[in-house]
Amino acid sequence: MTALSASSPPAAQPVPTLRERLRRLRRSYLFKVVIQGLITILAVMTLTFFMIRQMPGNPFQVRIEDLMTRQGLTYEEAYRAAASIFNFDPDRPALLQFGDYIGDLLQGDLGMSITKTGTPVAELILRYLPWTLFSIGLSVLISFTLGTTLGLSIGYWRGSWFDNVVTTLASIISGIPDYIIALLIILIFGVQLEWFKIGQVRGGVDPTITPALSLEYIGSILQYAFMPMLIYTLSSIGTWILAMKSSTISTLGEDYIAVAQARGLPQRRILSAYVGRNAMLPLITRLAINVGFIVGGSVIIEEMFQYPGLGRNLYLAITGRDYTVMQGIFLVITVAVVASNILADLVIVWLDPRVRLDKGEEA
Amino acid sequence: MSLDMNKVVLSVRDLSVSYQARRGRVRAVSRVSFDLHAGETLALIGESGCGKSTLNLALIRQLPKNASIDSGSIAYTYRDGRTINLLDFDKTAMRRYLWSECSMVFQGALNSLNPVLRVSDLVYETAAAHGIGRLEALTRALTLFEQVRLDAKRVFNSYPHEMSGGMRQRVLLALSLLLRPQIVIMDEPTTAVDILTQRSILDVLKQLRAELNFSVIFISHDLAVAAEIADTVATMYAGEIVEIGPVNDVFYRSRHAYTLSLLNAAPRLSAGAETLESIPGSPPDLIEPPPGCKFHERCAYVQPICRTTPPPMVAYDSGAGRAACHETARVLADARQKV
Amino acid sequence: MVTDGVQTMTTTARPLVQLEGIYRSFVKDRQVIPVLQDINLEVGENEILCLVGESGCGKTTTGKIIAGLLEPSRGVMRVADRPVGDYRGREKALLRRQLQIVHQDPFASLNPAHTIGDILSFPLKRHRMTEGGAALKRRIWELLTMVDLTPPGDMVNKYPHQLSGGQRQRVSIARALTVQPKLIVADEAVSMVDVSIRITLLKMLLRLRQELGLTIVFITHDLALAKYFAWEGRIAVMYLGRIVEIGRTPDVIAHPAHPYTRALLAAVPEADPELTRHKQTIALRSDDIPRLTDIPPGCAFHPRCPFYTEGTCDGHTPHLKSAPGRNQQVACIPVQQGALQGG
Amino acid sequence: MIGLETVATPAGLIIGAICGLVPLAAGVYYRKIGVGIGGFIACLLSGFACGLIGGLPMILLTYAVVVSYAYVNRQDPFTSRAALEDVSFEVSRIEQLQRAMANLGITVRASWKALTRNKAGLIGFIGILFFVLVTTFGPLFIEYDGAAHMDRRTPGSRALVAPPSAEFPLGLDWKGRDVLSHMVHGGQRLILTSIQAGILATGIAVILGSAAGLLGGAVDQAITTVANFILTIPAFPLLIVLAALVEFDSDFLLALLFGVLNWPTLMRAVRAQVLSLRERDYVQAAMALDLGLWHIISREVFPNMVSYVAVNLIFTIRVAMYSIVGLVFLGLVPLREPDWAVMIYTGRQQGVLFLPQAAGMLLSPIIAIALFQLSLVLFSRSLEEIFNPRLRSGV
Repeated sequence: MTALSASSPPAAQPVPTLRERLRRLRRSYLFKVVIQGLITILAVMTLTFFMIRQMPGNPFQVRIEDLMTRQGLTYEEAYRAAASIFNFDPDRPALLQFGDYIGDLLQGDLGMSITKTGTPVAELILRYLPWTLFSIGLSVLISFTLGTTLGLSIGYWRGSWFDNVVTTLASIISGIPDYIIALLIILIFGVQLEWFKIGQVRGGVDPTITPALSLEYIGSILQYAFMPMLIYTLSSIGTWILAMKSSTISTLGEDYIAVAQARGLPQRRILSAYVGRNAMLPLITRLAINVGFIVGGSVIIEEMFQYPGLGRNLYLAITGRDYTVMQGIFLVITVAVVASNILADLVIVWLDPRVRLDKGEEA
Repeated sequence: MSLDMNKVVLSVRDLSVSYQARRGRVRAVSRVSFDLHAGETLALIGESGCGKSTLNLALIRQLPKNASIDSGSIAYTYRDGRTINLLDFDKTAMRRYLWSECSMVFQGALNSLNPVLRVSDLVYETAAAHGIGRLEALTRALTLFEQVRLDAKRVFNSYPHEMSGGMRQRVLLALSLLLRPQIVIMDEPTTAVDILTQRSILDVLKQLRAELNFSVIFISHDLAVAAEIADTVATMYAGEIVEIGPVNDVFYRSRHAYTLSLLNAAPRLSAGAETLESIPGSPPDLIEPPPGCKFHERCAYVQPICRTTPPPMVAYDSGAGRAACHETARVLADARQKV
Repeated sequence: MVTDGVQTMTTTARPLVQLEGIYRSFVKDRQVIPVLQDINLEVGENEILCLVGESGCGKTTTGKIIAGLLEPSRGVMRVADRPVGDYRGREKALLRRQLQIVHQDPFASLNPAHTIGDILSFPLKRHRMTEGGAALKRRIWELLTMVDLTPPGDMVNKYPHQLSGGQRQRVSIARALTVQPKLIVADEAVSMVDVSIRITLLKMLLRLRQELGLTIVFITHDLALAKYFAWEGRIAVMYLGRIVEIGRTPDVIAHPAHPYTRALLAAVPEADPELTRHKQTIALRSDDIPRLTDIPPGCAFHPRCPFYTEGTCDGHTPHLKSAPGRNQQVACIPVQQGALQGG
Repeated sequence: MIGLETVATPAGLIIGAICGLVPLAAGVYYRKIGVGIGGFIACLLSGFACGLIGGLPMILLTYAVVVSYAYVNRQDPFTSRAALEDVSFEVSRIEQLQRAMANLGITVRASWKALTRNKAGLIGFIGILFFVLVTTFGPLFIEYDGAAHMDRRTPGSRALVAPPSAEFPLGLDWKGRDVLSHMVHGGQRLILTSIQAGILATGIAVILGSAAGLLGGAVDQAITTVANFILTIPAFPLLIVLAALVEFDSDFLLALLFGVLNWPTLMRAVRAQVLSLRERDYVQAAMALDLGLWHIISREVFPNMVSYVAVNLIFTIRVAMYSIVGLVFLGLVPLREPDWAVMIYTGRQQGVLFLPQAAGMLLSPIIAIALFQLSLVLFSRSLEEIFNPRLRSGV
């Protein structure tokens, strides 16, 4: 303490010292959260790295056997060939492999795909990511907006026939798993009623159309994404409706609503600035958790519709034991979850003046 | 206290309110009648569950959905002399009436303000809802904040959580006068605050009343606060007004056994060692109220007639006050003796 | 920091509980909030002590420390002349039971999942206060009768939500009595029940004190109630974590010494129109209570005090001392110097 | 798990019948014959389904219900309005037992009342009961049709799969097997595994949440960190990886794995509940009365958490079923027939998804799973009412 005060007398130094700045930085919310996030991501990477390599059915051995039987190579020859194809040395201890991996990762290199020989994982991920981001992002947006609006209205006019119908539908929908909904839609509307052609709902876009910023191309994207998006929306909207309804009802019990009504404010003002905004607050955190859940859960839906997003390719990587791709996709999903949590915190701060980011400063 | 006794602002007649509970219909307010004069402060006192809050909500027609007004009328006289029955108003008319003619100060100061809005938002939106421009609203609000002894500019840009309980209560008080209403209803405005805060609110209220001359309906369970600020006091028991009259009459010459019992149960700071008597039993069930006088089961003055016949409201002193008690004479004698 | 100038006011009876230089702070959002600072207090056997003050003054924390629900951060609490830390084993368990608390909120103080019979039988069974089922029932019957919950047989099978607020507080008191305590802390025990029922509850507490030789620490923000309840005992007025005045109730109420006590007493409305309208109030220099994280130096009341003397009040922390011409002790330097008369 | 995995046996029928005699006799004795017969049937069925493990608790419950009816009008000296001197506090052991039984019965009846009061909950309960009964007793009446039937091919058709007909109410699957038999035989394991998984996840969450909330400090810190960590990893993909890692020869292992991955959300909620309950006045009073930590956990904190935990148990069972069916759907766990999820998987694998005549084979398990999940959701509505003491005491 004495050393510090001797080196920096307060009057002589109006500019904050480096130490002071560092302390401020260390105290700031964003810094803390980003560090925590990075630690979490690192931990997830470590866990998945070693777990993935414990999975039975090593792709390296599979390829060696393949080379031996197909091309009649000896084990040594096949081994060397496979090692050069995979661009990694299976004899190297796992710990050192992990060190290499993290080293590469820090340089932005996610490694090469094992099964898709010669393709960098980063390139693959960049290829899958837009589809998932587009379909899931848009559906989450739609189902959240629509769900909270519906939930708000049935909460506000609760007890009406509209409330009863929507609540019943919402509880039914929220109770059924997404892939079951998907199967039901395909079987009932596609196969039995033949409202749409099932063959069409495979892939991300009509392969015959050249990618361009044309109406046709975008239309095709929308057409192909329609089914997965419909299912994401349907499977999550019920939860939003019910959550918003209960949040609305509890908000309606607050005194400030009664005061607002007594002040003679118009109904739309009360609904938006009073009921809506306050009822929405607890749902924001749930939204963040939901993003991670949906990205994880999209595996089945994307596989079902052969949608070329992250989920389906994660599934393919897992079944094909493509270590590096699996690792890369896990990284992306983890980053998404961490980022959406931070984003949710920021949104809450923006919406709720009571919450301050730097909690240490305010009483 | 100069009351313009000729001008009645609010006239409530035979108002009954009931609501549906699980076990049956609760008659929360029954046959309540009173007049509120211009500039008068009327204190409604009673214990929890006596119907004072329900009455309050009925006066601004903000009753919950399971409640309904069964009978009666609420006549309001505008400044220009027009008189209307509030119960005839539709939603839009009621919305326009609220706050510009009759505003409210609620009990929970923290919960009465929307946590996500600034005080300035509250001012502007209230003004906008009643067709008052922003500039006009701003000047009025700043003047009022000064009058309630707040740091006007700072408070104007604050969020509720940045203010103390006393400040919030004063903001609400100022806000209630923003549209210059004739009536302000105050529901336990000093119950949840500390003694010194209560003192400053009472002082501010007295001063504002003198300057702006509005009428107040003051709802409280606290006899002392009522004694301090009320011109007229009404005691409520089991949904009925059992006694109403000038403050000195009610406090010194109580004519209803319940009023006197309440007074006998209230400790006084200046009285030295005192013997207090509380009222035995608990308030009656309002789903199946007892026959006769609703207070008879707990009353020290009970007579056979009290158990069977509801006492009529009897006016005294040429209509200055009224009480509904079979044993007025004995109660009055005891009250006089006490003073 | 127990300063040498501290004197604790001795009570006439043998002291049951003594607090010596008690400090207590809480940490919230990485900030230390000093709730109690240098509390010195004695509670005599069979005495009534009333702690009054506004919210945040530390009266509840003091009550919890006396009831053994909180440990002081610093300072010593003695029971029957022995520091609490010296009690071990069975003695400690016994001590634990001798100090009981009755909470404010009748709706929160009883577990909604249990019947009244259960609530009373748990401590009786746990501490083997009775032998066998019949004795247990007899004891429950007695306890319920003791707190005027009659007929007891109707009460045992009821759930808390089936009782009124006043009845619940009676159950709380009966529950505290199951373990035969010596001291009960009544933390705002009647502030949430109706005016008409309060007095019955207070009278019952006074009667139990007589019958069972209880010591009662009564915590309230209502001065009139404090005056009524503790007329035979003492009142301690607290402000921002310190006791600013303590003495026999009639002395404190009729001749308050500390400016804060004077302001409080002057601010209380009375249920008497003529009296309350002509009461002389004391104008404070500020209406805002400082935050506990930001307690003013010197006398914590000095930024609001109408009798503020520059140099004295903001420079020196006053300690409880007897003042000239006063029967009570007061923590105000001008009063101690005899500068402020009247009150 | 023995009790859960036992299938209906004739021996169980005898056990059930013997057990049922107790409430029947009580019913006759207390002149509540109708209730006695109801108790007899209940004991018979549950004994039939689970042997002694189902029979004994059912005796207790149904006997208690019969006794409680008789007990209500009984004159109890303690609850009378007599004066202290006139009351005899002495009660015999038998009388004590009787009273305990009556209290249990009153609780059961009140729960039943709470259940029937909420219509949605009752529908959910009936739905669950339906599936449990069908999958438990169905196998006794419908034989499992496991072998391929080339002979059932309808003339002119290329596949064996067939839509519902009079002979096969739910149609034939891709090997020409009776779908109904697969439905009846293929649900029990899925339901039981889901319940096990749900119970494990809830159990872990409650234990860790209570520990974190009550003990605080380092324990709290550690548990919360681990929970946050698990929450960050997407559960389902992780389950896929782990499914490849662990060879699922036992259903219990699958359930355990699910439990290990799915406790954090509920744990956080339980921890928050415990933290808030710990500050309640009645818990403080229990501390002042020195009632002990165990009493505080089991009698003060837990009863007020039960409804919350029960609702979450139902929710977790749903998620477990979702995950298990999902794993089967992707072909990531060893497939064992008969099983609803395997029916969907093979249906899709065999390319009959787009055959209109395969509707019976695919829709049956899909609708069954959807309905079962729906029943769970609806039933959870009632749970809150059943566990709320306010409503429970209102007999």
